[in-house]
Amino acid sequence: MIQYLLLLLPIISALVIALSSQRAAKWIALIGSTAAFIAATLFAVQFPHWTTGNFWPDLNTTPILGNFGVDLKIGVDSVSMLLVLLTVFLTPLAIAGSFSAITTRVREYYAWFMILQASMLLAFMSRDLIFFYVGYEFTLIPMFFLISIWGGPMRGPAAIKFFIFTFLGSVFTLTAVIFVAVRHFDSTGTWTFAIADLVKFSSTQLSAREQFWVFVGLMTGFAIKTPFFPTHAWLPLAHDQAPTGGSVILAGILLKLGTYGVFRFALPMAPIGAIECTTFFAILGIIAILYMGLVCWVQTDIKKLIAYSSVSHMGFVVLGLFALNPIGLQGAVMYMVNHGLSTGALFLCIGMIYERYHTKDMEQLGGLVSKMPVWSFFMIIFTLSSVGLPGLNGFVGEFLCLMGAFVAEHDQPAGYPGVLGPWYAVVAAIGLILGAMYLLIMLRKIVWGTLREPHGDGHTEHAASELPTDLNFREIAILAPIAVACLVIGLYPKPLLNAVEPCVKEVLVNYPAAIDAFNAKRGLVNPSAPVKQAETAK
Amino acid sequence: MIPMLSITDTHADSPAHAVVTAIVNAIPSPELGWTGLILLFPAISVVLTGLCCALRVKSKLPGWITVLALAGSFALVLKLYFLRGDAGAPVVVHLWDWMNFSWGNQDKWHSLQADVSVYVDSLTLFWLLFVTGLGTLIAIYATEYMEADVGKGYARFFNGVSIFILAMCTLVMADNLILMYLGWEGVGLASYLLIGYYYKKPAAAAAGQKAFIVNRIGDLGLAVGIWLIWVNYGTIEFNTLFQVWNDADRGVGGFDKALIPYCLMLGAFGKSAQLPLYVWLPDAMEGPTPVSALIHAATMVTAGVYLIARTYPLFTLHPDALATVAWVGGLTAIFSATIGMAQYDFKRVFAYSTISQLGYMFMGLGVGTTFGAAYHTLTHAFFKALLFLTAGAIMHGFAGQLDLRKLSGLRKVPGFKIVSWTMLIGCLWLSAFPYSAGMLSKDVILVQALSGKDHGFVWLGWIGLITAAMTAYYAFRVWFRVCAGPVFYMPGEESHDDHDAHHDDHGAHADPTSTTSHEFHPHAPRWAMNGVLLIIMLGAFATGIPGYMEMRGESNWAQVMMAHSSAFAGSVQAHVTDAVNFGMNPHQLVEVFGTAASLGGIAIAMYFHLLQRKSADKLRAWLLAHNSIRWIPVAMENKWYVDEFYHACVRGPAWIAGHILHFTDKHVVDGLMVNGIGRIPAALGRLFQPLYNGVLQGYATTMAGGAALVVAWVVYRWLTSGVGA
Amino acid sequence: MTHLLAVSQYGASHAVTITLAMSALLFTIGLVGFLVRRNMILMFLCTEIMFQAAALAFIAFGRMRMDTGGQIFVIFILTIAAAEAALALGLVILLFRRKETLSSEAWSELHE
Amino acid sequence: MSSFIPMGPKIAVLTPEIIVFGGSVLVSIIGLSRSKTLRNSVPLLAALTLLASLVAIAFGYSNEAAEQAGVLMPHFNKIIKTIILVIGIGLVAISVGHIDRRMEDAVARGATTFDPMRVVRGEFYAFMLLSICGAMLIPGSPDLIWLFLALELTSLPTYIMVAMSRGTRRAQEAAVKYFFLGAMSTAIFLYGFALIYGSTGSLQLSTIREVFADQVGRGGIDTLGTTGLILCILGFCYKLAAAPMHFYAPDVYEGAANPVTGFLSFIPKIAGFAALAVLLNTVGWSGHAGISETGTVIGGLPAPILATLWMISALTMTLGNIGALLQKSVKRMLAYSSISHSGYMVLAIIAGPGLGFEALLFYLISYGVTNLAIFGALSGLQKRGEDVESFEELSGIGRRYPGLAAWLAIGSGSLMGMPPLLGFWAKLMLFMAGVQAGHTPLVIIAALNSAVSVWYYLRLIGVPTLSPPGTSSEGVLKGPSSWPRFAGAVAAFVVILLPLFASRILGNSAEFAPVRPASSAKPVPTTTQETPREENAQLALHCSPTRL
Repeated sequence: MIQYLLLLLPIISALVIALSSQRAAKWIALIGSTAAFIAATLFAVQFPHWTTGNFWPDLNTTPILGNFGVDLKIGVDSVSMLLVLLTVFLTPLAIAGSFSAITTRVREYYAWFMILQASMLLAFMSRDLIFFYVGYEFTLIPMFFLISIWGGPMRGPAAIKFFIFTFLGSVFTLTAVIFVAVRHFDSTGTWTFAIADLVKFSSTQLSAREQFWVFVGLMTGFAIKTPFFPTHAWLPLAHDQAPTGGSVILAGILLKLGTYGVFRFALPMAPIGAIECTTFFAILGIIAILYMGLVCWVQTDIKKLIAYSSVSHMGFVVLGLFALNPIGLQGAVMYMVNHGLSTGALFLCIGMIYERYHTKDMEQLGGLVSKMPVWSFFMIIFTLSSVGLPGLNGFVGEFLCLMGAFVAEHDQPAGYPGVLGPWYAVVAAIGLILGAMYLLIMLRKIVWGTLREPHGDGHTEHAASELPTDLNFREIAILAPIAVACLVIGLYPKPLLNAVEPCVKEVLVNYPAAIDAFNAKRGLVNPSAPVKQAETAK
Repeated sequence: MIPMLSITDTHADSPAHAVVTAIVNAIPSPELGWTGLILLFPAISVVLTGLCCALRVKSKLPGWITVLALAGSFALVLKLYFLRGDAGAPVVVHLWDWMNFSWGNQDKWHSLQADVSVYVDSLTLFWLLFVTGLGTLIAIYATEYMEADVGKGYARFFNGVSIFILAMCTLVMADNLILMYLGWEGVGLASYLLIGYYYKKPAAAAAGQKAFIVNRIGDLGLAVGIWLIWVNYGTIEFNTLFQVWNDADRGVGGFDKALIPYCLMLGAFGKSAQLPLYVWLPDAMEGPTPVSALIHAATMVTAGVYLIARTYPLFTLHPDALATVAWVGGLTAIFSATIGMAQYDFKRVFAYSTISQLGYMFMGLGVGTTFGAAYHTLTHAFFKALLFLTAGAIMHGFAGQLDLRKLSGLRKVPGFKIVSWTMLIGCLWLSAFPYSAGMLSKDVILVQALSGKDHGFVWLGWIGLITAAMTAYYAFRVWFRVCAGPVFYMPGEESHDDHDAHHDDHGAHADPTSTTSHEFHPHAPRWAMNGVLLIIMLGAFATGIPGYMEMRGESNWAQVMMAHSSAFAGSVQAHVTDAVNFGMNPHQLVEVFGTAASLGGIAIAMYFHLLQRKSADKLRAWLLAHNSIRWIPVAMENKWYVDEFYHACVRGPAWIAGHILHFTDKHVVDGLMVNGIGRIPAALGRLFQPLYNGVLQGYATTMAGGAALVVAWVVYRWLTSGVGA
Repeated sequence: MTHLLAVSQYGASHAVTITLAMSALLFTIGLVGFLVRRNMILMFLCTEIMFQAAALAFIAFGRMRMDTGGQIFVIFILTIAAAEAALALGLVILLFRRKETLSSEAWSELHE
Repeated sequence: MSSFIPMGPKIAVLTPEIIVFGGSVLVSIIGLSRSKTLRNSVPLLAALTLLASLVAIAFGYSNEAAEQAGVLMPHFNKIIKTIILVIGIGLVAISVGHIDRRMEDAVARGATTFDPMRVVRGEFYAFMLLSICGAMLIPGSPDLIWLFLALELTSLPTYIMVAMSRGTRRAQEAAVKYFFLGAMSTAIFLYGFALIYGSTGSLQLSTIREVFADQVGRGGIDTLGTTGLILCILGFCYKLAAAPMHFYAPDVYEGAANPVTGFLSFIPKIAGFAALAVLLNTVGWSGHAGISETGTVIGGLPAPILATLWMISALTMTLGNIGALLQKSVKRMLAYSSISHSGYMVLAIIAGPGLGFEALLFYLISYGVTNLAIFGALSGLQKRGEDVESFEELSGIGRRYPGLAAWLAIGSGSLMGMPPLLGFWAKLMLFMAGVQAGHTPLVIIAALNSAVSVWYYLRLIGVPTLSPPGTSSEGVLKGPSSWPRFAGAVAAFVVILLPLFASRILGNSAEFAPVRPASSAKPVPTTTQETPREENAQLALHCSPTRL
């Protein structure tokens, strides 16, 4: 039962907040989310099985639609656990980051925040596809309110667009899931939505055509959520308009739901379909990297810049995922975690600036290092992490994603042949340059140079009175843990890599043979392929 | 094959256990395990200076912390050197696991092993010696140079320096390519932070950014090189890599393999400011001068040379790879020399001369003498550091004045004696004055080039000789202008003392040009700066020793160190042949023409810049007056418009593309596609809206009609499919 | 019509066929009338015609099948028709009181 | 042909309906009472009647007895009746305080005296109960006459309810439209009945089923029967508010008073679906419909029927959703939404017994409860004694009445299929049923449609909670009675909490016997391969382990 505690904590906090006073709300939220963090950390330490890729040992189930195999099964393996830890780590920080920014409808804000956390945790911890979907989808509701109540001037359209587009995608995902479950029922006679069963069934029993459509269906939802290149239109607006805390969660965790879905469901469930689409999605990833890199370059709004950069960064994840080899997948998982940390922190930094100057326009801000050295320090650290500077966390994922794509050739002797190849990685790696370019330009404009502040302090009277020129203790206490995490992961990612490894192997279990067969069809024979796989291709 | 000493780790299971293991491994082992401490000292310095920064320490404490840490590293390096000697076996010390994971087993291609491990062979030691040694000296120099910033940017500066030394040591001590990449980018970061040290100057901020971005282009090459190496050899650890290369895979390979040297080359060219990617280095002079001396002259920019020397065996994978290196080096040398001849900012002159000298080093690598390249790196590190530090002392004394037309006769200005004379040594060494260390190292390269048989290396040798003459000219152009001649000086536009004040915000200060030399009192360097200058000068003399030994055909430590490292392993080290030009063998040729070039260059400089200063202007005017040749000075003074070229051809189109794509994103992807799709349902709804007109008969008709349509459809399906009733 | 005639495998007489045709015709008349007339009373009568067309069909089929069910059904149809008539007339009177017109077009306030 | 069934057991099975009928009589009399207390107890009485009927079902209904009494789908019958009664109680609750509102006000103020000729409360609840009674009779219909009468019993009172729900011209216009178009649709399915009778020669549904099975065995249902079935389906579409017979719905829903709209969007719909199930039971879902996407032969409705329903389903959900996008009136929007939900549910009908019917029932429960939450909230508000109808009037009422805004939001979330609310599980079941029946394309259309629907449901969530209060929402106050709001609250909680007990509910409905095997138990004739059909039979067994 202990695993439910993690889910219940935020829900209970939300209820308590809803019944509490406006003043106490934020503290209750902070305590609740910190408790969730402590609980998750304790679980992580107490049940270290996740590091070896196993789930929590006592996989209890609570049947909901029992006769249709929909059971509330909670458990984590290492990838889930990493994302759970990311969630519980970022949420208290995002809550603390909202203390001074949220002045209206305070209770509602924090209550929604806690509900958001619960639903994200559900999505990451569920071992049942339907409950994954429940968590995945329900995040929309709190996020919708967070954006449309406490967002910027364009909050209405932003929230609606965000909601409708992600909903539109996820109905396809749901249909694909149902399709697999029904086919499972057709051939075995039992209903189940357990991830392990469906993955096993789908990857081995479905025909190539079915797998293709299942994959397309699943990806439609995940691609919009992630977002992949042409489906990213909701993202800049939503990120830009969301309140700081919302942006942090949106960029830090919600986007990971999409890539987590790809990793956990789309790839393992439909290997043949995935292989057929690999080139397509990899190219989308590359387009995202380059296209968004260029778009970022011409942004004048910091928050929009970071928002667009998220799309670009997610391109790396996509590339890593579709490398379909351990290096790429490891990289993708690392990138998910690291992007959550660094982009989340960047949004927090921007929020702190916005609270002081009420502008996010880079043309109006400049040279802040001379006024806010502490803030600038953090900003530089997180930007560099985002740039992918080795030694900070961003590098690990980025390098591995690209390397994964690079080595994903048909004759790769590593036992994991791939469909992509060096050219994909080389073209995508131009994104490294673009990333450095737009992020450093941002730094140059707002951190370095001569001090520029928005004209007329008329806007700043509410906030300026409360907040000191540079960061206060609370704000430092928010950013410092993330900075430490960035550095630690950057210098010692080994435990994470070790933990993720079994998961990655599990995802890839059906791939080498299928890829060899696929490549053989294209006339690319893998000399080191085992002989037996001619028939497994069918 | 290569004996190694490896302290292997136990593979960690739990995070906590892993941390403990890492710490245990970092503790010096009875043998050479303490090698890792070379990295630890700068790391401690980074932390401590960072703390000083946070606590706003208002003393020179951070400076001395750095100096101590660097000196500690240097002492360890020396100890290591004396313990191991010139030709010791590589030392591998595992510190902790980094990006290390495997699938299947730990074999090649089945794992990616990039740990934080130290790999020290003689090549590493060679670099470490001057990196830590010069680092320490320059740090001492900087404690005085930066004293105006105490309490402001002082700690930040030394933090940057510590980061740099840490990253540079990581770079040269890395046991694998990815860790090397960490160091590679780390020095880039330090460079970025230090170039932008005077962050209020937009030019400084822009220069730092430019350095980072241009370097990133090179880094891209390095990254691709790393991936290619992994694809082809299944490992990125130097030890294993060289073993594989030695055992089985020697020589030219397929396309994949042939690309490796070119990718690595790109990285090296970026970091070492070679031809297509050199543009960042001149701008990098915006940084404080000790930084220019340490990073942008002596150490960091030689990382490219180090990279090629380190992976030298791989450069045999394509027959033209080394030739490309040589030619790029040679062309860079002469190209940047032409620009150096026409610059008025003497720090920039030195910057171009750095690029040019780096070109020599690459030429050396390319024509097959890694010893020459490494030796030139060493000599260059000393004399160029010396030049920059003297330049720094002058800037320090004259409020940032860098224009060689506005300073003259400094050797007679009180307090600037040591500066002037050490600068003279630097200039002599730079202009390859006969039997100076600069000449000795350059000669090794040129002799090798002139004795080359293919790839037109002979021509390269001649280019080298011509460049030598140009080098001598611009080096002494600076010295004769600044240190010789009548005493005259104008202070610079900004005294870097008060860069934190808002001096350029309101124009409250008087026009700087109106500040005459009468009101201005030069600020003479004190013991730290002068002492460091003298020590480095001595060092510059000392660097000649291996050259003399080499000249006399004796084996010397530099030669031995190169020969026992990967820079030699199985390489194509050619021997000097007896090719004859003008009746002379290459040795004689270089001796004669080199001397002539050096002395000729100095003589011309003396004429134009000491004896007849007016005639320089006249020559310029004459050149400008003739349309057919006026492009020469214009182009040289404008650096051949390379920046503009990049701006127009690379940055511009990309920037326009960015705008176009942004527009597309907003109006086509979002506006047309997404919103368009979003509008479809409502538009369809509007299409059907007239049917709900509120009239009873209308509804009845529509219903009946709709029913009829459904029936019609069913009948149609029925007729066409034939299935069913 | 050919399809209708095809059912005569059960031995339907010509009379049945004609009755069925009559029923179809009646239904069509009712439907068309319902669609084209604006007077609410007439419209209601048209629905009654459609009802009776169905009733006629029931009788015809009952005859064809020699089954009494059809005729029983007709009684219920008549009952329901009567109930509907009562309802319709009540409604029409209510509306007439309101607007002094029987035209259905007068009642098109609710629309898009 | 028709087996003789003694009267006694039949009446015993009909006890619930008889109770409701008796209640309607009682209510109509008490409504005329001069005693205010008695008058006010009318809704309570109606609700108690329904409760009594519910008790009668819970304790007095057995599947065996019903089967003895000639009910073709006994368990389905029971569940449908239960749903109707439970939701019916809610519908009674949300209509409290609406009828005769002005009259009662005037009496209370002393402006007028009570005049039994001018009050309609008694009749209103009587009609409500009658209509519910009619709907309850449908799923157990043994023959066409019964079905016809039950359908008419369901619809005729609703015409009057619309007219009397409020005295406005709009209500009368709605009534006239509803009535005339309803009469037309009745004529259409009546003619369909006639054709079915002509094709099979019987009014007994069991006999019809046998004859149809026989016809299928000889190559397919004949033209007459097919035409009759299609006409019936089209006629029933009117009750479902399904395309192409849905055009009346927006106007009528808008014109009627809020509680009546709530009634109209549920009772006729469930009646229509029950009728459709009863009718289609005669042709069965085990015929052959064609080749599924996955290449296996799937059983299903006869091809023309399937084609009709497929088209109706796709059209209905699409037209409903795109229509709803443009509305300014909440009620019109809800009308279109109701249309689109009919479209989804037709999908369940297509999927057939087993999973399909379970999905249908679950969806009906979900839709009914959710509807109660929304209409409860709407009926709980008033503006100068009138119904609240437009989005503008709801703008920002969440500030003053957070509860009502929450019920609206929860209801909307459930209707759009937002997990973990009830509507999501219903839709999940529905999609599962659709996919299992091999209609993945239709499921995809449905999925797309539910994505489209998000737009307008979001408005219903957003306008009360997020928009600033406007001029037209200022006068909006709580209604005179708190029962509608209470019913809405209960329904909203059910929407949230019921999923936790979904297992139990579905566990029950899984037992219902959808189709009784034809007495002669003929093997289903095959025109294609044998083996897949065998699998298919296996499949059916899996669907309903206990019921065959």
